[in-house]
Amino acid sequence: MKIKKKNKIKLYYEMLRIREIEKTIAEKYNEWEMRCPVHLSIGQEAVAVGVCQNLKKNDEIVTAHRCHAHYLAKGGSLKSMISELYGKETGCAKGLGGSMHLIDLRAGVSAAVPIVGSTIPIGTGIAWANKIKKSGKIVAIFFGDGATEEGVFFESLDFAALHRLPVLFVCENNEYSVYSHISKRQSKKRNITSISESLGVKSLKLNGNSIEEVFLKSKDIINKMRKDSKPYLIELKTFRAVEHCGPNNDDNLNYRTKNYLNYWEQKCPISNYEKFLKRNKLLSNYQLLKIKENIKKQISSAFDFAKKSKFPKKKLLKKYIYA
Amino acid sequence: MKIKKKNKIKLYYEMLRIREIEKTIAEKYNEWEMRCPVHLSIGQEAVAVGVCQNLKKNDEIVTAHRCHAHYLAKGGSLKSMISELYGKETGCAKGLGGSMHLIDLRAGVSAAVPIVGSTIPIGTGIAWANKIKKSGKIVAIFFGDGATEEGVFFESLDFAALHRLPVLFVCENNEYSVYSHISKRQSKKRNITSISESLGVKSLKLNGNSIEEVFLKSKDIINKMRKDSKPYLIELKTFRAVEHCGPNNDDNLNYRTKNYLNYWEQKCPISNYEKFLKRNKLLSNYQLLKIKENIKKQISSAFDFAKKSKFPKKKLLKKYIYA
Amino acid sequence: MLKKNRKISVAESIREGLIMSMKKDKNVILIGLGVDDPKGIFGTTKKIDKIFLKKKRVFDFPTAENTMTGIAIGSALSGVRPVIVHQRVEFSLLSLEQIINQAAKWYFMSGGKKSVPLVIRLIIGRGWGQGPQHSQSLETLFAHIPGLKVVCISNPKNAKGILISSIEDKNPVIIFEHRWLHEVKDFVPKKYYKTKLGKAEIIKKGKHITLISSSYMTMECLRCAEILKKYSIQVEIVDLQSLRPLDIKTIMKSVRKTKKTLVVDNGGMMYGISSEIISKIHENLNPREKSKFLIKRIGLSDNPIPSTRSLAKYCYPTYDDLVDKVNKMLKTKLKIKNKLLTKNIATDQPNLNFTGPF
Amino acid sequence: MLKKNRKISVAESIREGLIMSMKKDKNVILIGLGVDDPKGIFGTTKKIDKIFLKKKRVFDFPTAENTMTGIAIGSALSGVRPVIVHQRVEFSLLSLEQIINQAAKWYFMSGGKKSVPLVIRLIIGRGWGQGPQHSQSLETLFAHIPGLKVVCISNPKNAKGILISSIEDKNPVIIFEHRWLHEVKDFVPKKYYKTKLGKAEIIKKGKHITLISSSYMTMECLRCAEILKKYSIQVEIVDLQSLRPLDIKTIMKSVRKTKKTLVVDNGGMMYGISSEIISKIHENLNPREKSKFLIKRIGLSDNPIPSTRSLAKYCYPTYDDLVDKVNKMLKTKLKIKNKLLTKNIATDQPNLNFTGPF
Ligand SMILES: Cc1ncc(C[n+]2csc(CCOP(=O)(O)OP(=O)(O)O)c2C)c(N)n1
Ligand SMILES: Cc1ncc(C[n+]2csc(CCOP(=O)(O)OP(=O)(O)O)c2C)c(N)n1
Ligand SMILES: [Mg+2]
Ligand SMILES: [Mg+2]
Repeated sequence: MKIKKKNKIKLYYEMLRIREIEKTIAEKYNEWEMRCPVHLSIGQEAVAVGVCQNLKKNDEIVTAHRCHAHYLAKGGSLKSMISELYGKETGCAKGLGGSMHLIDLRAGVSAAVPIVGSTIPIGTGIAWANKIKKSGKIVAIFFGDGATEEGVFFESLDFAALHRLPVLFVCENNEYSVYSHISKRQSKKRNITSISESLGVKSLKLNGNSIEEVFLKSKDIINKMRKDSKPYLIELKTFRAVEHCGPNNDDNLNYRTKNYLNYWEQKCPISNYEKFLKRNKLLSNYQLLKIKENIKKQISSAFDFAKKSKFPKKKLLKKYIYA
Repeated sequence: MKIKKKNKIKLYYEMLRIREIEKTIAEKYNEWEMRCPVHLSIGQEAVAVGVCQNLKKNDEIVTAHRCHAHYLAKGGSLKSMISELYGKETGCAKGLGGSMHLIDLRAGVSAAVPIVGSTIPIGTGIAWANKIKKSGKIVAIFFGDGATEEGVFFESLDFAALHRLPVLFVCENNEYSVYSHISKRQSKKRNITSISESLGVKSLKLNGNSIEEVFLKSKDIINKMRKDSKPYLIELKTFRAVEHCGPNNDDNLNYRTKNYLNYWEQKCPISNYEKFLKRNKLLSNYQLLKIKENIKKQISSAFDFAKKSKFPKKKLLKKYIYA
Repeated sequence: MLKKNRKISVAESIREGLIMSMKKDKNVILIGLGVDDPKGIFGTTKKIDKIFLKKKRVFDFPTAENTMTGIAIGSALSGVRPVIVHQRVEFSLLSLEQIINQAAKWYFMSGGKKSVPLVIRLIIGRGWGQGPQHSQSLETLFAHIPGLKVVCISNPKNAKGILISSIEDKNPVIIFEHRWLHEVKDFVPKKYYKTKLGKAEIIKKGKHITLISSSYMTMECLRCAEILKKYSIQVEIVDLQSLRPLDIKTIMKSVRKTKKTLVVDNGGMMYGISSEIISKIHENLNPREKSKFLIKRIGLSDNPIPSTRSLAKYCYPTYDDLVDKVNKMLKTKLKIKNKLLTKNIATDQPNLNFTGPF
Repeated sequence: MLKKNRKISVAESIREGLIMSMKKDKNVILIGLGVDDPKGIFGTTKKIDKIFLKKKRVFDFPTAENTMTGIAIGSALSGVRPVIVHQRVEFSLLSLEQIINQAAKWYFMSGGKKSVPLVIRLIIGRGWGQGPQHSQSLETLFAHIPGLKVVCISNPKNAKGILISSIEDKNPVIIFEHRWLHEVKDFVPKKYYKTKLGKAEIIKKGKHITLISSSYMTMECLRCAEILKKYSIQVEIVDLQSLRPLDIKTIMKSVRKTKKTLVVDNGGMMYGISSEIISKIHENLNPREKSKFLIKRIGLSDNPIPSTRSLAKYCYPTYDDLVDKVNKMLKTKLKIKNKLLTKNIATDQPNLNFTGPF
């Protein structure tokens, strides 16, 4: 399959937009106005964008603590997200949830929760409902390598295989769970795609830092899913560029070696794709400038909006306990 | 490897003993003096005996609700077990536990509990302690096909593989969880031994109704484990001959087809082995008579003991809440 | 109405409620280990799968309680109305993360965008030597959590009403169902009706003493009242029905009426149901009332439940114990032959027909 | 003794207790996600892995809380003394089946053959917008269960003592540790010492009113007492330390002494810690006392905790609220400038140095 020029630019734009938004969050975090934990996706944008570009608006995603990229890639409102980080009533969860509970139903962002693994069965349940109701929708569940250690991961794959649910399990393998390298947590003989297959769910390993590979391969799979309504799993190796939680770089802690960091820095999905596009004359400097300006404008207006928004009123505290 | 005549008789004897004990429990259950749920292993004796005959006295086993056969095969005291079923103070758990909580530390029967899957991590933990303490002991964990659906099953294999624990996972696949056939619960593409391998635990499928196959293959594996201290999993297809819980046959409920029942009745591990031994002149009618007499005597003395034993006194209720 | 009543058991009443709900709302589905098996969860779901054959609506499940709950939550978010049932409350402990962190808080943490209309039926086991892991009550583990509703069935009539109301509710509702109630029979209306969640019911009026209880213990209270009636002691019984929200108004009305209250806890008392009831009563009484009112409690003994019936019988208060306690509280010094009601049922059997195993 | 004291934080005190326990008993091991990482569980386990290099005794773990607990139980049955730590109490909900059905009942259901000497440290989160899933208290979920011991750290001194006692105990002990206490400093003896489990401590003597509390709320009580002292109101503070067993003797001594008691709940009040305390007090007072004694409670508001600090601040009672409540209970009508103590710490920060994220 070939990707049209327009779409290539779109892939690049989406990644860049997410990157710039998260960089701005990191910058402004030290103003101490976004007072909630943030788990940035910097370095992992290709997964979110590559998969979500193949989803329709009414397809759904669920994600976890590291959810900004997925939310944005699926089309979640930027203003509502930034407001949520600021704890304002205009936030996507009215400030009640914070950065780890992003939601935008109109965009198909159905859930994010910070209990590792817990959205995997929930997403599977949404897919089950879609099957029962014959809605034709696809659900993509984003989770990390750490989440594959939770019992619910296996149990959910089991159920999805048994009921042939239209759900795409997307394992973003950045090799770390907080400071713990995967080798401290999983046997060297363990293999996520084999696990998936042994449970009856077809699966594929992908380069999570190659936007075109992610986009094309997941297009393939999602197209199949729309026909055969079966579950799939993709595992994407990638790299978290900043600290686990918070706005900073924590390379000084030395839990990841210099070599490791160097290796991955050269694999940045965005700068590599930018080079590629330029090399192939698909993106001019002028275009790039325009894109960046556009993004900048969106960002500053979202932050302005969030800052200007009001904090929720006291009565909100008791409003949403029972429906 | 060849099995000595003496050992063949022993394998037969152990299976027959368990069968006769359980048949007596079934018979006497309707006297309403064993007032606790019983999950009989009739039909599945070859697994318990074949594996446990390769374990040393100080090796350990843990098991679940269907635990009589494992307890007996590992050398648990018959009198203490029957007394436990009668709720007497001479029971292996002083009557506090009942049939689903058999324990005999001197025989290496470390635990049985009726929450499906829950002894899998506990047994893995015992194996971990053995590794930490360099005790050289092996732990065998017995569980059913239903238990492989619990998250703790996967999580425990994961941990055993990561830490290379000397633990043998023994999956007794009788194709049923209560009345539910495995096809209602697991995808047809699901494969327990592949799951195990994908997590980093070597594994093997065995005929759970062939006592010699179980004995020889598990001997192999256990010998290896004593050297390399690594985890293994064996999956053994077998057949539960009576109802899930209780003393009766429940074939009238028709959840298992006539064909299915006929097929498996011909595979009875005990009568087949008896025929085999006789055919090969390894067991005479006279010997058989002696064996049966011996077993009968053990059983009647155990039931007498249990019946004569006293119920625990009221103060026992508060004695073992805190150590 | 009378014509449309007939005596059916709690199990039959639940089953009827389920069938009516499923007929009324095609989004209602039934999930749980064994829901479609020959025993049908003590009869409560028996053959319901056969009634709804066209579109599958009754789902047996792998032994994976935590994921079962997560999947039910997910499906509830997408318009399905799942009813989960666990044959023992103990199995649900595997799913408390999903219940407490997710279901209970979803409406709140989504800023009111989505609630989780989910019903979880938890069966409390008892008797026949089931032992420590199949006979806990554990209501307060759930009742402590804002965002959940927690209700208890105590008779055939409220069984159906509570179930129907729970299924119609937009929030996660935990229903406690005691194994020893399943075979209890009484009049139940044939129609589709609701029992308002969050309301206690005064199921017996009396003026001498108030018994406050829930679930199976309400049965024991009724038996106690029946005995005492013959001695002209009129017992009032408040059946809580709902533990969260708690209907403190109805409780206080009865407490103030009789001035003597015995709270009968269906589980262990320490950090139990009775703790909250007594605290709430205490908070609502004025100082003068406090000195005059007598408020006591009784409940399960504070230990794991043993298998042997010789000890299990000491763990559960019976109507005999209630009679004694009331006798003491009223200082009536009656010599009562409690045996009046016992038809020689063993202490580990819910009824005469029952001969184990579960 | 004084020489051997120095001011250290709760986190340092816990760390010291862990190291001493591990040196004393080579069977003690430390398990949990991140126990050996650069942050070392808020400093409480920092570099302990480096101290015990020869034989590995500090174990990071896969994200598999239920199995982690089962494995710890199994190892405890075989002579290992595991200490588990969860960075948030919420993660432990995945393991309640193992804790409640298995660990709590093992000694009982094995007929006294084996107990489970296991320590589980549960950290209660708060502040910095962590939101509904990282800021619950949930003590009563554990305190309701016979077979468990449930204790709460409230200061640097009892941090070490409680930890050491818990590790020496032969039973499963749940330790609640509040995130906002970790940086609190005070004098802590250098030696190896125990704080008896099951005992409350009167950490401040006073004659006008008793505050009963636990965990972080005891800090707020101390602040409240400090303010009221300037107005000649002498507050007595009972720090529970243990929720199960509950030291009702110490509680009643103080209640009877001051005749006015405010129970300060560290969590939600409904079916909460305060419910049991008030019920127990009620059961122990005679009718005459009941009319004269004033017993009230205060605690967290009954809702999930929101992320936004603009609302989270309404959920937690502060010393300001305690002062107001005491003022009302004593009818003192003092005009108090509560601001005395606040150094302008934001409501979502445990201390001035803290600038998130966790
Ligand atoms: C059940 C549970 N256990 C532990 C944690 C603490 N925790 C938060 S994020 C995280 C790392 C998860 O790693 P992974 O799934 O690989 O996601 P990543 O952070 O790498 O994106 C952990 C362990 C949690 N939130 N929930
Ligand atoms: C966690 C849990 N869920 C459900 C049950 C109810 N239950 C008791 S035995 C059983 C069947 C388990 O099947 P399997 O593991 O194959 O063992 P088998 O009975 O076939 O020996 C079930 C579901 C339970 N005891 N524990
Ligand atoms: Mg990761
Ligand atoms: Mg089976």
